[in-house]
Amino acid sequence: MEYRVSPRINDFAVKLANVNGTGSASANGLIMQAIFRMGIPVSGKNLFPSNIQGLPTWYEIRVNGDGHVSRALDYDLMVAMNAQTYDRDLKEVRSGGYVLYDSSWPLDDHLLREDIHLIGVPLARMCIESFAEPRERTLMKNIAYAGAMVALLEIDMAIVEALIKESFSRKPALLASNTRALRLGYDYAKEHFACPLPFRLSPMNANADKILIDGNTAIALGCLYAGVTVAAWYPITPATSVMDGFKNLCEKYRKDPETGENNYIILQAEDELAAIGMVIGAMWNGARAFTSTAGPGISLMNELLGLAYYAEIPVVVVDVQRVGPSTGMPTRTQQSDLLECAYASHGDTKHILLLPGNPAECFDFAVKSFDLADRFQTPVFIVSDLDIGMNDWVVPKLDWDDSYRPDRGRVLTHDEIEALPQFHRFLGENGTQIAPRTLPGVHPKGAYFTRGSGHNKFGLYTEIPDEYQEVMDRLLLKHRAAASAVPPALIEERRNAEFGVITVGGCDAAVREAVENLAANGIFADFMRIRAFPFGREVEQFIADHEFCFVVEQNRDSQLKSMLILETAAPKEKLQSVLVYGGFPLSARTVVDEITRQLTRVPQPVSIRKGK
Amino acid sequence: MEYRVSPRINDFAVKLANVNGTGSASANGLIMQAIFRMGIPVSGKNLFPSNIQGLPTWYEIRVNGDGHVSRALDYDLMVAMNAQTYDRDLKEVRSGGYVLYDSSWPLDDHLLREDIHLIGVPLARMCIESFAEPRERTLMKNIAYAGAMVALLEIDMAIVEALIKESFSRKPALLASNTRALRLGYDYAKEHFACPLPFRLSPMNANADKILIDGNTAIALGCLYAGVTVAAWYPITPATSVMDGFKNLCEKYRKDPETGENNYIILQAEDELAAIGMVIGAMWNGARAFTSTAGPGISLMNELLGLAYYAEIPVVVVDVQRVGPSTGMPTRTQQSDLLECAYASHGDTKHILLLPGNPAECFDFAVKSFDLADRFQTPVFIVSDLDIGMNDWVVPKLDWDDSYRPDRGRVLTHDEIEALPQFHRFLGENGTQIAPRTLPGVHPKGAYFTRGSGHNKFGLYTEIPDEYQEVMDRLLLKHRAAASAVPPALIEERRNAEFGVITVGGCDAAVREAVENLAANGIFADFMRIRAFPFGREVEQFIADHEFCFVVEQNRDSQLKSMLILETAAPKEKLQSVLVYGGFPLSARTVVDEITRQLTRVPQPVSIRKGK
Amino acid sequence: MPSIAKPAVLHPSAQRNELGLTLRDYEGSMSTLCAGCGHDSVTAAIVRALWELSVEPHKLAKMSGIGCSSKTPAYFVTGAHGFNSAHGRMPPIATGANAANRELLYIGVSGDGDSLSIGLGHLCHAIRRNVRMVYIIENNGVYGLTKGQFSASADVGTKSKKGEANRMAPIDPIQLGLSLGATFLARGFSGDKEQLVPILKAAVAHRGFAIIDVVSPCVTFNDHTGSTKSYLYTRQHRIRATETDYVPPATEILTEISPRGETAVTLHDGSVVRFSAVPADYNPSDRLAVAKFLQENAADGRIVTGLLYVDEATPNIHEMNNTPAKALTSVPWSKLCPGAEMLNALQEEFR
Amino acid sequence: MPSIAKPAVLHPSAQRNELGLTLRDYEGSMSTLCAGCGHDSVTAAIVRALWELSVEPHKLAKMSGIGCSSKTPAYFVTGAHGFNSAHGRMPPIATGANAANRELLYIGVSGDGDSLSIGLGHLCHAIRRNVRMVYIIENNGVYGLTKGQFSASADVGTKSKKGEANRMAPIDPIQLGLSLGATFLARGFSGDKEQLVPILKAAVAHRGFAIIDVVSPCVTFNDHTGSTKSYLYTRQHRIRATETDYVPPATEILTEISPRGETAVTLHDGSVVRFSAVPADYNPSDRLAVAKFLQENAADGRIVTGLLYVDEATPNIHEMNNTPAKALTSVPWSKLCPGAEMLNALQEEFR
Ligand SMILES: Cc1ncc(C[n+]2csc(CCOP(=O)(O)OP(=O)(O)O)c2C)c(N)n1
Ligand SMILES: Cc1ncc(C[n+]2csc(CCOP(=O)(O)OP(=O)(O)O)c2C)c(N)n1
Ligand code: SF4
Ligand code: SF4
Ligand SMILES: [Mg+2]
Ligand SMILES: [Mg+2]
Repeated sequence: MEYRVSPRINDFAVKLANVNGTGSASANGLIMQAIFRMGIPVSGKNLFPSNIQGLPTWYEIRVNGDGHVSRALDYDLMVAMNAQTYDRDLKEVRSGGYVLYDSSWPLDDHLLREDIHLIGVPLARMCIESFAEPRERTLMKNIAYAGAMVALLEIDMAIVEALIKESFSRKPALLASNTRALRLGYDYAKEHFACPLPFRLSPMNANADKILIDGNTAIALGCLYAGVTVAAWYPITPATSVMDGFKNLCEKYRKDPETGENNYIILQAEDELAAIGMVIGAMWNGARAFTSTAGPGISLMNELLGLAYYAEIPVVVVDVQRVGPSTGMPTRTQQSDLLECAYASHGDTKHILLLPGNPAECFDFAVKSFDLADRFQTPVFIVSDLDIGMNDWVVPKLDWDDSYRPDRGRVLTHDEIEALPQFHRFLGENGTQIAPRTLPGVHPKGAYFTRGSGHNKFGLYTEIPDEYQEVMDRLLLKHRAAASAVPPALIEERRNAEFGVITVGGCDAAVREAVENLAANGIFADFMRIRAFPFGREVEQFIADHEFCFVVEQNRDSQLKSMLILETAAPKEKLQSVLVYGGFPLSARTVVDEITRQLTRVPQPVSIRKGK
Repeated sequence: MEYRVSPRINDFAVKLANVNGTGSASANGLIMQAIFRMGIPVSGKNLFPSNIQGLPTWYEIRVNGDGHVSRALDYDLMVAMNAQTYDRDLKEVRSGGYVLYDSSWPLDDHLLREDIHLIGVPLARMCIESFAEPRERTLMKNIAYAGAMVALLEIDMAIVEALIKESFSRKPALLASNTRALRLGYDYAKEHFACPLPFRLSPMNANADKILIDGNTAIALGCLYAGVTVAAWYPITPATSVMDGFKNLCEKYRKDPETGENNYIILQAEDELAAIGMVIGAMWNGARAFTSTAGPGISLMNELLGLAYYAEIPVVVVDVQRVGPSTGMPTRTQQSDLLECAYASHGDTKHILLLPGNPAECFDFAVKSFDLADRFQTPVFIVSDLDIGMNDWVVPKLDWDDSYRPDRGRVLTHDEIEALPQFHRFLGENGTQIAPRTLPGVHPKGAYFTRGSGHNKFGLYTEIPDEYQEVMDRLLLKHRAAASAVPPALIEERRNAEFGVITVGGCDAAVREAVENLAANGIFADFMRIRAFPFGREVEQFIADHEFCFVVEQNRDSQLKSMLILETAAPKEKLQSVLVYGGFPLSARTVVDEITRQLTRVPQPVSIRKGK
Repeated sequence: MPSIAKPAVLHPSAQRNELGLTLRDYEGSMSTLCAGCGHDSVTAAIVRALWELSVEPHKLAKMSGIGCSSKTPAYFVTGAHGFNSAHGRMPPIATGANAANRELLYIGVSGDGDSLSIGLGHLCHAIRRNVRMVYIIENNGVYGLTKGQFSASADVGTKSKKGEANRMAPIDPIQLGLSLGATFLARGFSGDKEQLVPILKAAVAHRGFAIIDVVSPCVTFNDHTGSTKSYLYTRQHRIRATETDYVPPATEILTEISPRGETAVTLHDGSVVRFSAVPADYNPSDRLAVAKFLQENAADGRIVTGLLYVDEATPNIHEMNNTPAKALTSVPWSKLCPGAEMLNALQEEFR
Repeated sequence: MPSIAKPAVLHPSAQRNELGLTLRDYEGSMSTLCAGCGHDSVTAAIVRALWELSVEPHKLAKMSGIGCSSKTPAYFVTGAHGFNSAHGRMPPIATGANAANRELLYIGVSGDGDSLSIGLGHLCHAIRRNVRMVYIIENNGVYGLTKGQFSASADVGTKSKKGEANRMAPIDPIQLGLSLGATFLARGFSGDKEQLVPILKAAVAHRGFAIIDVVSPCVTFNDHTGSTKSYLYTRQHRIRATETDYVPPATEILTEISPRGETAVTLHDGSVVRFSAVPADYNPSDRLAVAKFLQENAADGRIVTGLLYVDEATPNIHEMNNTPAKALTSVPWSKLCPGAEMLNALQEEFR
């Protein structure tokens, strides 16, 4: 089944099959960025192995003038640079599509398909002839195929050359060889093939106020702008680039221009238990601090997350979700830590989750997370995923309001403490569930004893049932109160909608596209993307307003649906799962197929699984 | 409101208020055990602080000829041995009740209540006169008040003396002083007060085939009988006595009579992460192994539990629940780790839980847990609680069938492997979801690579979506298949029942009593105690058969109810929570009150909380 | 961690320190530990040292994990902030706290279970980071709060109350610290406050991570014959290897240093630690020699106490990270947030 | 951990060992590590040592954590059982495995991140338990798999690829092991298989926990100028402090021991480790002397390699726990379950 009618301009998908560690990433990024600069909606998805060098890796580019750029499932052009995977790769080319391969060596006969076109470019041979160093020869092959693509797809050569210049402005030798390699490929293609191909690019103006950014960098930027001074982490894919990004930003923007001192500290902890401990210590002391991790790290942080919850210490944890359980597939995407994060730790706990759907929200929610953590004195999770975190997305340029000041919540000042007859740590204030806190060192009367053991509202140790319950009950009300402070669900309604489609996180683009495609086929649905937990009234209302809703998410166990069932008044019969959890970014077609399939049966709460 | 009409014989409650670390525990246990030996239904609840010496501690004894021995909320007799808590303690005496206190010092006037009777026994003075050593003087006060109780309640003196003799058979000096102290109290009471009190004991024959045992010891015994050879743990209240018990048993029953060698190994790990790791290693190798812990330990084990789930390694974890979150109240009871255990670890995971309701089931379920873990090659939790684990319960004598042999599940023998063309680790067999495994060292062809990273059904590393999903889907089906292998819910139906009452774990006795009391008041309900997860068909059927059900549990967040909502087809509107989570063992009266209160309103899913 | 109000009777010696505070002002709520527990004596030494140093109570952060020992921060300086955290996790929490606000004084109190088992990895890494804090291990060879299991500091052959002998090699925090590059290492005995107080004072003045391992007998579970962590055994086997004297910065010039050829180490704030009665050519700055001294004594069954090793040269966590001298929590907003214009500019990179 | 089928070309030297197996039979699937990675050389040394020792492949359990190094068990002895577990948790998993079945040979392969950061506490406690196993740390000073962060073994001053200098003191597993009572300590260099193979063989024969710290350069992230864990730096700064020769039990009597006044240590199974070319009066059984030797060399910037310390006297985990000589998994049911009658009898206690 085909859901889009392909005009040949600005509507196609390319897949590049490479070997990792051979430098293909920069060539692929170059193409993607050039298309972006041409003003055309584009996406790039990196499907890489959990390995440093030598294994298959893919990069997928989808171009679509209407802005539909969720992952494609078959390709107009396959740049097949990995002989090891020719087999798989060639199968994914759509009928009538093209394969660009290195013709330095002949293709195996068994790979040939009647219905696809071969474009052989002798990349290795050309590079051996043009470059001396072995490493250079390998690297330049990538730029050479990029050059061929420039010709074949009518990528703006001036833009590509400008990008190369920017990259190597301070390395003239590299600039020269890159330019040469680019031309090699370009010229060869021009000379030997009819350029452009029947599908091609044409400049647009869709990206004027857009940027190309990955979610992890955006989170780092948000943390910088939110005023983070302490960060603690333990390296883990796919969260590592959050902290790498934060460090780069700090080096640029947080070195005191007068003294040269660092107005920040980044602690590479010995493990995730330590990382969350450091954040707890820092935020207890009044700093803004965060840690970034992935599923295994969240598992390890469980105990201390309960401490922070119960002792009411603000904490920000970034979880860039990968495929679990256990080590799972560290370089693949899922939303499968939702339950783990929402209810982390033993005993009764509930945490605030922010669920960005793209890098722009990553920035906003990162800033927001600190305000919420400080206001509600509790752990706040930014639950992102690998697709958002590590792939470049085209998003609106980020905005900043200079009047922003951190919401530190109820932190008593020196004078406020001075004015108190006595300070009691856990007394809800003015009918709210929030108990003002003090920071160490501010005022002698502000001193109190923080503990994870049973305490009463005065902050004193207790083992008395009523006193214990009183504090626990306030914590529950406090959590509920956060529902109106977190980012509301994003809802898009359309005329004649018959049902709702609910989703989360990195599924956003694909589900949105799917809903439009369904509409094009005469099936009308409203769209809601959950952006936080606890759920606001609008979530409940949306479900109430629809006869039934699909919940599309990337995990096996319907984790978002489970939370909706438990934490709203919605009858569970109204929610139907669409589950796709193989680890690749979601594609609209999968969603359309599944929803269509389920619609052809009587709606009932059945979970449907799909392998791609 | 009063739910029981008190006959004066074998129906009363006593509370003993002591200072911990002063040796009161053995005196209190002595009384409890003597009543048990008199053939009378009895319960003893120890309410102790998280402290070694010097803080208030209480022991509650309830006697009831009809076998209703859940915790009482007020007392016929208060043995008030702690001046520090006189205030609280005297308030808990029921009108017309009695207080036994140490009259060596006068009582403060403000403590006096018109409606209660004082029994002053000069315990300290008598002990100072009779004993020389300071430590002995302290200890013997306890035995002296026990002596007074013997007189006041008509405890069988011969039984008490026999018990003391058993305890001190090898310490004649202690035997003498204990006997002396006992007599001191007894004689004083006989001489100065009208003995017995208007409520008293009278021998019965209810305990002929019963024993008095705590759940932790029973679990230890189950582990011994199930053939455990490796145990790993990290000390934590209230789970420590599981391993203490196991060690004692091993020293007696597992030292090889011929060689003197230990046919077991108990590893005190450096932390809970290590403890679960050791169990994983041992069970991977084919031993039966377990660890015992409490909430904080479960939190720390999260990551490795996911590994065991995904790599399909049998594991048995005993969680004796205490009050969370965080350190919480380590010496108080709750059922608040249900969600944490059921879904432990990041990613999609579901674990098997066994939920004993008394020490007899602790024994049975401990044995069963290994069969299930081995059969389903997955973690199995025995989720007990402090009330079951650390208090002595009267239960039917434990039974053992000598024809029992461990169900090791599909472990291939040397010859079976030999007969295979090739071994593949994760291929479900004969239409079941269980994949036969091999043990290291058995046969060269049985070797395979265990990993927590993505793997396909052949056991090979994979990052391919379909291959990954295939294994994950089988794991889900495997989990579902366990539903018919776990202990079914315990259901008790009665004529004219209008609704159901569902509960779990240590709530058993109180909820059962509550249901009977309700019936006595003309409110008829059926009873179901959930004994395992995944839930069997009977659970679903029970809910389906009732217009609505109360779910009684000791936690704030309706954890059992949440699981019932998520994991059965039951509409959530049918389930109403009764939540009691202050940390003391549940009492029937609280349950009756709450259910009655909720019944007077239109049934709707509202969570009601109660402080005691 | 239960805390019971103390009767408001005035302390006999109402002597006042520089801040005008009495010893009583440095006490905490009444201890709920067992009568005679070594930990209470350590508490008393801490009270005395802080009083003598005139530490401002609310500028003190008392950190701990979980255990009897970890309860003790409740028993000193009520006017200080306390954080009784989770079992074994105090080092990272203190590290984070210190990173955020270096202007407070951090005193951590832990146990041998807390620090040498569940928290061992964290302790080692806090040593490497040279977090500026006093880190006290109240070492009793057992897990007190969970009723007497052997801890990782139990000696080979030491007997439990039930008579069982430990067979695994003990972890000696001092030897461990030496192997990891720790910068301040001392061992005390809860029964010797006189020795402990100056060590505590020097530790407070130290620029980095100061470990004080205090043998602190558990009267309830590990004070019997056969135990190598009992009062009696410790008294019989310990040697006061070094005697130290802490000379505060102000008095520095007035005090005659090394009148009898003593060793002295000047701390970064100008205060001086004077070593007296040390073994011949004992050099508290010579890592190798100290290790040798310790191991030889350990081999002979002697428990070496005293301030054993000081290294004032290694940079601490803040020096390694080039942070300002003031707390990071005091950096003004204007220096933290680059602002809208900069955001605009830096996004050029993302085009 | 991706594994790729190897082309079925016969190994050139098809020499057979006692079991009739060729070197090729001890290989694993093709490595997916970076070309030139030190870890692959360690793999080759393991293959050779196990082949020479004629270890039965399926009696071998290969244990690891997570990291590039931890992937390597896939690359040797396909016929052995492997367990690639979780980051840092291999020591307890191996301990449990060993507790259950002492009859297998356990070889653990870990990285410096895996063992010295997240798994440090476990490593230290596995040392104390003296779990009988070979524990290899493929030490490259960085986290390879997560792309080049400093690990806890990074030396002070060593530079990252970006030029950043590490400032925290390194953890040297050997010095750490010495301070904890480890019973077998060696350091190798991935570039020197000749030295490594006999060390591996001795480690296999050792009765307890045998640590082999192997400097194993990461060509992708830590092989540049400025790194102290590069091939070049290691070649320039290492000294082969001891040369060892492993003499299997059967040949013992035939071999002339210490012809040139060499030191020799007899292992519990009767095999002998002969030390040659050692420094004057180097005694591999003298913990103190070894520590001193190491620290002096470290201070001078020398990387000491060789089998450095052996203690065959300390009991291992099974000896400490008085278990039978055979695997606990082989104890018959009749000895495990006390039976109905006994259950009946023992319940008298519960009345
Ligand atoms: C995660 C976790 N595991 C176990 C415990 C139980 N626990 C409390 S204190 C303690 C040991 C305390 O020993 P130590 O640190 O030596 O202190 P001591 O009581 O001897 O002073 C343990 C195991 C806990 N609180 N948390
Ligand atoms: C709990 C957890 N945290 C983090 C990671 C990510 N991670 C994988 S390997 C690794 C470090 C590996 O370093 P090392 O042990 O030195 O091995 P190398 O790759 O250098 O050989 C880390 C941090 C993980 N897998 N699990
Ligand atoms: S149990 Fe031991 S460590 Fe704990 S308070 Fe008592 S004496 Fe002190
Ligand atoms: S990244 Fe480093 S450690 Fe990992 S395989 Fe490559 S060279 Fe080896
Ligand atoms: Mg201790
Ligand atoms: Mg490494």
